[in-house]
Amino acid sequence: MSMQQPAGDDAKFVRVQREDFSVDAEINRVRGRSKRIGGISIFLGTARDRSKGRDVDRITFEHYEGMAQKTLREIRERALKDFDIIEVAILHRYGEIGIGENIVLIVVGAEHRAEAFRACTWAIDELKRITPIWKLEHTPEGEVWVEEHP
Amino acid sequence: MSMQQPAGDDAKFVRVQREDFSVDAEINRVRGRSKRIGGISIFLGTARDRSKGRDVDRITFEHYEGMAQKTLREIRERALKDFDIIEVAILHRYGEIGIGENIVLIVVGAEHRAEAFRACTWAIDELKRITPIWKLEHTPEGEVWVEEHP
Amino acid sequence: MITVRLFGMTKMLAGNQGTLSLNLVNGRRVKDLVGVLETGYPAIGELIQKKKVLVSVNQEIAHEDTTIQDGDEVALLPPFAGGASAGC
Amino acid sequence: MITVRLFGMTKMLAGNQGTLSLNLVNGRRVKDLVGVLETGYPAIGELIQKKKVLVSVNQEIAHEDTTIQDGDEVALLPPFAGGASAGC
Repeated sequence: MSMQQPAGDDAKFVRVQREDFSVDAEINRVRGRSKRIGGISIFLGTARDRSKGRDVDRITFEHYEGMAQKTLREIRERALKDFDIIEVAILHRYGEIGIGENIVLIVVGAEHRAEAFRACTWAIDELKRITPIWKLEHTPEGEVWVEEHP
Repeated sequence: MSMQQPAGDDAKFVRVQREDFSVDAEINRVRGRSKRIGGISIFLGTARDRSKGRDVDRITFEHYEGMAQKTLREIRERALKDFDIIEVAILHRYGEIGIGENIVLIVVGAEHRAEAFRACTWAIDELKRITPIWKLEHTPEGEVWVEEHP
Repeated sequence: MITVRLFGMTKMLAGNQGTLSLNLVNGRRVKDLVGVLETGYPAIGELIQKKKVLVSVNQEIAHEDTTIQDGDEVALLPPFAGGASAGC
Repeated sequence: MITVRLFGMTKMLAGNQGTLSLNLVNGRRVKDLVGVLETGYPAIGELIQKKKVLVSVNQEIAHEDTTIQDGDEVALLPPFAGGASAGC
């Protein structure tokens, strides 16, 4: 597979960034794709104050720059191919994230809601399964690199 | 059943309104409920330009004031009781709505994403099934009151 | 006199009247109301018979034997269509 | 010399070094790299043997027989944990 970054849609609809994002802005980007869109399913992951029985003060996300983006682009492309949907946006933040803050966003626009929901649940499951992103939880007892079993 | 409007949360989390809404604002209302929220599932319904093979120019929604709100409050209460979720917001617009615009929003906050998705799909299905809201589609050939079979 | 609220296609079928004022002379149950409607608005009566249009009393779905009291809020509810575009 | 990128817990296990420079003297395959790691960083070697840590070559998950060429981008990937809070 080529290491070159494809230009265009990928950069608009797939991003790994330090800054927070606006859900409304991402929805508008997705719905701008087609007037056929009637159902938009969205997943927003936020930082909880508890994890496996531990209190959590904040979380730091680390990602493999390049491979993380490539993986998310592949998830977007497979979602567009395998589901009857019109567009999907995938964003993940990195760096330090406080409790209650946004971490990850999936926005799927489709003609009909059933496919939007199906693609959205698939995309977040797949993101957790294969994307090289890691999480350090800061707890009152110290810092823990988290191993997830989704 | 009493015809009195319960005060408090209902008015914040269940609304039928003419004005557009901000998804970010509704998400913030839901996530403000608890720092335990880690997964937020959202459904946004928007106005498509096609319906059953017809072109659609715009849509007018009519609702039964009072009964529509009561029904949505009951959906919220049943969702909170029947699913392992923390909060749910349900909004529906009425009046004239242009193509691409927001119509309906469901925001479900839970500790875990699976229950958030389950409750969100249930809530939009139930909304369509039992809420006294009607839709007039404006097409190039005239106006049609839509009968939906979900 | 009973005041009946109309919405959507039932309002259209009644010449865009938002309410009807009806006299229930032969009984106070929903089926008596339907009988009166069948006379004045046969198209609406047929939709109720086919269960396409529901009758509500005090914002609850009613059945043919539900009694209508003076002052009750009665409405005819065509098929619901909330929640965005057709089949969204 | 092969440069290996480290992340998360593998970086921590290597004393917070973000990269390791390793000499592959007995072969150019991923299993040869793992052999070298087992000597210098036994905790990391064990995680790779248990398949808790994956090896990637040029941003693709590699297998023990994948050949490593000069200039390849090699990385050790601990269990992924993207996508919000544990079990969200």
